[in-house]
Amino acid sequence: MRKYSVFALAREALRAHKGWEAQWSSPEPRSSYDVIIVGGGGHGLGAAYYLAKEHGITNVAVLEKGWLGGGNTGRNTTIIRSNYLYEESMDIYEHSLKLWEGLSQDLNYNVMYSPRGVMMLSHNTHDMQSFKRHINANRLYGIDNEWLTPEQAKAYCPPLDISKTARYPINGAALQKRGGTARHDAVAWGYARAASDRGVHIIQNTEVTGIRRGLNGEVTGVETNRGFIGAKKIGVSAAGHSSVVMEMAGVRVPLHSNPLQALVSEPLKPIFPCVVMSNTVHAYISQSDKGELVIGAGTDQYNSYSQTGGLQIITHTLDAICELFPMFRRVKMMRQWGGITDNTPDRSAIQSVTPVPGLFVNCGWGTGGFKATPGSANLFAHLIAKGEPHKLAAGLTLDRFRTGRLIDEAAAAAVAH
Amino acid sequence: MLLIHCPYCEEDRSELEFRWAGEAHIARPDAIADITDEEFAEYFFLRNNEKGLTYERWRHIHGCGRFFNAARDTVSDRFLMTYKAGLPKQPVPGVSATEKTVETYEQTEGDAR
Amino acid sequence: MSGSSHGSTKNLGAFRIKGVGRLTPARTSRFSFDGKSYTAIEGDTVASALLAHGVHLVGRSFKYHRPRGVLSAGPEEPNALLDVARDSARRQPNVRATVQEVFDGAKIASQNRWPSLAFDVGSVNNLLSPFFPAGFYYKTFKWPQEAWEKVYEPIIRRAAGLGVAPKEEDPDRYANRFAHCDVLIAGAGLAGLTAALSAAATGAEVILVDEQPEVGGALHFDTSTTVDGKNGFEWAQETAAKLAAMPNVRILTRTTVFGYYNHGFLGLAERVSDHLNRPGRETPRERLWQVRAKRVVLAAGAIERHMVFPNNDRPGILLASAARTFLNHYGVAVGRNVGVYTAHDSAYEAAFDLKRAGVSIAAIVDCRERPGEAVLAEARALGINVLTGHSVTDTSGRLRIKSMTVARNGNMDIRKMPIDALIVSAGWTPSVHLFSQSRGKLRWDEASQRFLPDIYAQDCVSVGACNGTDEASSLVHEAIAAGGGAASVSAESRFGWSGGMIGAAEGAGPDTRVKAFVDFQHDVTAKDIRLAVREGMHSIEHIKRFTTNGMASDQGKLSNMHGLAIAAEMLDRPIPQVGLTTFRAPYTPVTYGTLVAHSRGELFDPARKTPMHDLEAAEGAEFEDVGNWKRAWYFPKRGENLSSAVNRECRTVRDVAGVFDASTLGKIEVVGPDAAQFLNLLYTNAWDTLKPGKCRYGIMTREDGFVYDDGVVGRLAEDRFHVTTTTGGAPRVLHHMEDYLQTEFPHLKVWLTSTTEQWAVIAVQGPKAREIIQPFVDGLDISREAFPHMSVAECTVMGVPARLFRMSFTGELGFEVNVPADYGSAVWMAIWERAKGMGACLYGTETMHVLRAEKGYIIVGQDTDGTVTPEDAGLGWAVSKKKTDFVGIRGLKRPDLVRDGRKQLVGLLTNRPSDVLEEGAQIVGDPNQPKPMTMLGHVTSAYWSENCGRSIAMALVAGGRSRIGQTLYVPMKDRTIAVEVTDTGFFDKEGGRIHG
Amino acid sequence: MAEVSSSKAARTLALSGIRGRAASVSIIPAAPAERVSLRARPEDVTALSSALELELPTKPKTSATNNMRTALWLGPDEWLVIGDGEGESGLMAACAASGVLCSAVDVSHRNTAIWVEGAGAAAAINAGCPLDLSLKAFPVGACTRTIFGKVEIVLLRTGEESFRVEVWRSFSDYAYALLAEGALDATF
Repeated sequence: MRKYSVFALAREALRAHKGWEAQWSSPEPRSSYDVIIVGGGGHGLGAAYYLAKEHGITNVAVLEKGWLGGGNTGRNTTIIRSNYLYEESMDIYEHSLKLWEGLSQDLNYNVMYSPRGVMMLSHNTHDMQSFKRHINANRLYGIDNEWLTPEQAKAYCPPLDISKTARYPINGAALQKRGGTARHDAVAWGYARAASDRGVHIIQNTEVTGIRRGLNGEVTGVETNRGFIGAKKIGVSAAGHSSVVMEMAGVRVPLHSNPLQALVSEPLKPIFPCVVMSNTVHAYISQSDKGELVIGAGTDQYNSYSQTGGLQIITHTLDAICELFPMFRRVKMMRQWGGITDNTPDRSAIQSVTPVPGLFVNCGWGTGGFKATPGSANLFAHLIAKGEPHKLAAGLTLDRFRTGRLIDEAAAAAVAH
Repeated sequence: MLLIHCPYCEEDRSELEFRWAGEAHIARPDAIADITDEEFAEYFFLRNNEKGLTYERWRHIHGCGRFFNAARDTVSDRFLMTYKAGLPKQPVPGVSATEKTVETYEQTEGDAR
Repeated sequence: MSGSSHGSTKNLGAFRIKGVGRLTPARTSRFSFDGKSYTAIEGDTVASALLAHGVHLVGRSFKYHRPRGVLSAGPEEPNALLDVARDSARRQPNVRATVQEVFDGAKIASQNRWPSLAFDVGSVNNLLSPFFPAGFYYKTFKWPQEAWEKVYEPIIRRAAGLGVAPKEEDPDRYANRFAHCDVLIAGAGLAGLTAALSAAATGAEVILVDEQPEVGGALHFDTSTTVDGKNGFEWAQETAAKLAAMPNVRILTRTTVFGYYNHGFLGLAERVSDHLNRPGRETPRERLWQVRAKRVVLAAGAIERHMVFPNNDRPGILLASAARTFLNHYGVAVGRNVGVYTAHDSAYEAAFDLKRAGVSIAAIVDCRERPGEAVLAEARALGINVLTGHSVTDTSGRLRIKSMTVARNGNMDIRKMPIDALIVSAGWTPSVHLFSQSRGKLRWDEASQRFLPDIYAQDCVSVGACNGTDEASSLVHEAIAAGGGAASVSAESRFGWSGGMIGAAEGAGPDTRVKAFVDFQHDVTAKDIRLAVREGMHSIEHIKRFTTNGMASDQGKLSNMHGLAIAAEMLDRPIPQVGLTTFRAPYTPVTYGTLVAHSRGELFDPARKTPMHDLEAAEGAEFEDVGNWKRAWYFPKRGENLSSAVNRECRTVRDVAGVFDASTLGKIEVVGPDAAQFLNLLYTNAWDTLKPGKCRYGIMTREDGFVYDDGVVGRLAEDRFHVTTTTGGAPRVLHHMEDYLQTEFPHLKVWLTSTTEQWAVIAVQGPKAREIIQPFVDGLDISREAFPHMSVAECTVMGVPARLFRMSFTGELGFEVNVPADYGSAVWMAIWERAKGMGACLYGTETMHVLRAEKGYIIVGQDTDGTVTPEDAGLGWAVSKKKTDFVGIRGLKRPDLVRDGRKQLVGLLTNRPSDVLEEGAQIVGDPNQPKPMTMLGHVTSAYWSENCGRSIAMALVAGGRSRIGQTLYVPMKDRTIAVEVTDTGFFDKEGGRIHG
Repeated sequence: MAEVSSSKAARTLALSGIRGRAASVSIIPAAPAERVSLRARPEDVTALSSALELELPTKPKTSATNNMRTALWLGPDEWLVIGDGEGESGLMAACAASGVLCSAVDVSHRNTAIWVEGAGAAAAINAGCPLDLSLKAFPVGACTRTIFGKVEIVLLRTGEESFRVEVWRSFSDYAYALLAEGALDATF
């Protein structure tokens, strides 16, 4: 693989960039593979990359029904953080954050990981109790997360309105400095390029229409719109469509697929230095390298695969944004879009073996999938290679819905008395 | 913003008046205290989450206050029918799983051969 | 052609042509651009006014900072994005000069340049451009690891971005309106107006929308189409007047249909006052229309494409239709010696109009061998030099085009023609944006090389140019049919149009280094698209994202088709196979303020206040937000802070008494013969055993068995319960109850009614509580014997019907006086007057929290968090062992909920009594273990207890109750605090006081 | 009993003392009224109707008025019955006297009402309410529970240009302020 560097760039500049080769090859599928990953998003491509890199399994194909990164990988607001509450969550998101920190170098592809800080605003006593609980848990776990006074929050994010007259005045904030953003497309392309370089087959426009099983119920391969492709193991990482794909193997998973919308403003000169989130008023916002304000809206209330949502979700989010940052009221929304998030009952992901031998599933990342990409991919590769979960992902198995051992980050932030 | 026909108010009303209430026709087990852990997990957690025709519950919470059932296509988000709570699952005549006339974005967006 | 030649003293601009255009020079206004002052005529856009004064250079591009001029005359404008200010607070970045009408005193500035528009340091990027191909940043800036965020990214960010965000809060108002109609028509050109006539004739409610200040659409520039024998534009205005007079028609101009959503729902943004010289104080700046339409007629027209050729981006290069609009509507010539480069007949008509207006046409360069006969003949008749089969292969001029280089196709010898403007046309792209947003399917029409509406997903129809119907008379027929009624409209155009091309023109590739721009704002060139394909970006979405083609603020209105064609050529695949990027809302950018509309300040979110709120404020209360409620938090006296006030309040309540506003607690009246049976199913406790006149503390779980809510339930009669819930929980608890009542237990004869706001609740707690309320109570013996702890009764208080509870959340003798809300303040006032005289105090939620913690009473949502069972919370006694069913009975039996070692609620006492723990602090067994530490649990509540003379705390600790007596540790940032595990309850453990 | 109690508590209404401003709409807090949230099964409607001396409407979105009492259909088994006067009109007693199975709950103080009147009344309400308020879709006498901005209201059309907005007490400030905003924009 041609190494990317400033020198290569300079060399190519002199010959009109004719020398660049395709970032990943697009081969015809083999008749069978050791592992087939269903879903060519960041999680799936990453899993294939780590299977090859860390487990020496290179006879791998990633099947994508559309274009790489066309699902939630290419539709999210690119926020990265690891300051979660429960050990199970901290384990995987911190593992992920550590990988983010070296990902551009590991992949030789600039994914533009930018630790500009993720600040979560506290608006009342209950927020403060909940955030302090996170901060203390994070500190004892070795994860950075600090409490800021309103003044410190304003210093870190000057556009913030900390006036006492606000409808929900800010009484502090939790800041994870290592949190930030990355370039979502680059993650998919970077993994695809690096995986392809290690022999993984990246096969786009190939939709899995069925999962074939053998006499003992084990998987033997997948039916696709391009015919049958054999596989010893199948890893499903098809966020948004996890239920649909798992149903092909007769496995029901506890998921709701909901529309999640986001929007960007027209490009502006740098005005917003970090990522700000507020659970109380339901908003999160950052500014992209192109200068767009990137704003995440809430999920629509109903199940849908339409990748569209209601305008009221957008307006509700902008209410909050303009309440926190009154000077943005004259800024304009340039583009809105929607993705499909798979949400589990406890809002934590599922990474698990399934009742079907050889079938593994990685789903249910809800609205947190992008930040988890490297960690999830890395641990999913381990699960597929070893047949059992890595200890950092041990809590994410399907079994918890029978035992009741949920990882309920949402409930932990329960609404106050 | 959806437009939802409330079978009690007998007219179409804005989604703003409604609250979605999950998959329909999941009855609470009679002797719930005696079911197994697996049965409980099935009842409480597992859902069909269909792509295409789905049966779901809505509540006209800012209207007549009633819960009711709906058949909706989760690709087009089109409602095929709504009917009162307590009625059995209503068949939807002549509807394929998903309506092919409808464009999902993944269909519109260019393929990548 | 100088301004003075108008005979007016005002300089209306050297390029204003007398007697041409529709503006009336009488009414003028002044504005400034980059500090220089200009005169405009009312009705001018900023673009037309600047062009009238010969100003073409108005901006710098995004990446290479190349000089750019006005390209279009409409909302598709990619270059002329300006900063427009009325005053310092009313400043708007990224405004399209082609849309913004001039208002008097407008301060307008160019963007994305430093130090000046003419000399921009950033344009060094243009020279370095070989090093910045599409996606260059993916390939470098990776070392050293920190450098991306610290060094490279800030540089890139500073260079990127366009306008400067406003610095002050926007003082303008915005409005919202929900509306309904039978037919909404998007676009009021010939097609839209005709459809409106037809629809209105049926009596249907019609909303006709157009983004321009007046109706007419393409008739603004198209002077060769006559309708009903009249000039098209005049017909349009007359028709609009006729429609406006009809009661069933609403015409919205300056209004953009920006989004077509589900089920006939459309978002419209109306620009109400940005064009006014002096907007009224109460006039909204913009109005959001949220329209539910039974049917939609899309008459959105088409957008002209530019030609993709080397250096096609210089100031002075415009779309042919734009030049025509500036001339025919605004009376402005885009130059004096104009070149024409086209692949489509329509550009000829622009040349004809200019020529007739006295502008010289250097040549019409047509890359086609065979243009339409009619236009060719007319050109000859006008003596215009037409070069068919020729192309413009280059241009010159740094800040304004000076010449075009013309070559016979496939021929080397070139000639340079001096020009001061070049108008171009590659043909027209139907505006299918709204159709696509409605999720209809497009089809590729090979013959006309364009995507057209095919299968409709909603009740909607496309007419006219956006449907590929160009010819006037068939367009009219189509529009009348779409309207569903009848109308007599006849239209004809002098010239039929033919031609058009998409993709790179002669000299723009495939293998060149020239910059032939596809996307002007983002500086995407033909070779960038080719590079993307070369790098394996074979999906149009990949190409878009890799090159950012079509992602600028014009969202690809000009660039998408060209980009697609270049990619298809490179991939050697037919266009429909390469695919089409999604058209997303909004059609043009929409102001946040417009979308927010009224939801700001006090209307952002309702602030709920109790009937006693103002009285409490008058007593100096500080308030805290609890859900939507404003609750009295504490009542500081002069010189007191939170802790000293709370200490005083806590002491006073236990020594004398305190008065507390408990009105926010949720209340649900449960009525019916099966009321007790229903509560049996919804709460873990048993209720049939509760006698009328008594109350009981109840716990509610969901099927999962975790604590969901709690509260005291009083039985007023056999068939009537007064249920209380947590303040935050009230709505969801009622919803939860209704769900089970309606869908699981519909056989039960019981009804639920929210009475939260029917009652003002005044809690009087403390040894003197009875003495305080005694005189106000009529018709009830509230003596210790007659009305013991956990009693409830209806009586009158101060002559009004009341519900009196003998209960306590403080562990003291306590009453909760419920009176109808409107009487709350009077009763509160009277009780407080008397209480004050007896040395009692007012107390707020903070003191309430401390007092209940002293007693070990939990607060759901603070001491529990949705993962806590009643048993965990030490409330196992409240879970009936006898009942065979209640919501949660099965969930509670799941393996993980009954295992040993679950976190249980316990008390914590710090070794140093003065140490107050931090709520949320984590607890460990061994403070010296390495990170990541094993955490046993966390502190849920922690206070200084004035009454205990020490700090107290509650915590959820793994196996907590079995650890009572043990010492655990709370490692904080600066130090580690040792704590002893105790049971909960730190004050009056015997609980005698409550029965006082 | 001590004399303190002999003086009956004075009543303080939500929205006491405010009046609407805009030209084409007037927004006026309504006088206090007795209100009962009435729930009953279909078979008991007749009995309740005679007890209340007004025909409880059974058609969605309709209301009925008789001798100063108005019954609003809110749901298949739910009515809001409004009687003039400060609670002397005896609605609760009447429901009790009906002798049939029902739930009558006094909500006189839970709700407060706002009159919205004038040419722009419907437009003012549509600033926050998604209903079609054309006379065709929402004729005089029509009523429903619905949403207004971020709060729930019960809307009753009492005339072509007059509406009664019933709203919970603590939401009345918000409802009033949004109506005022809507009224400012209702001339259009």
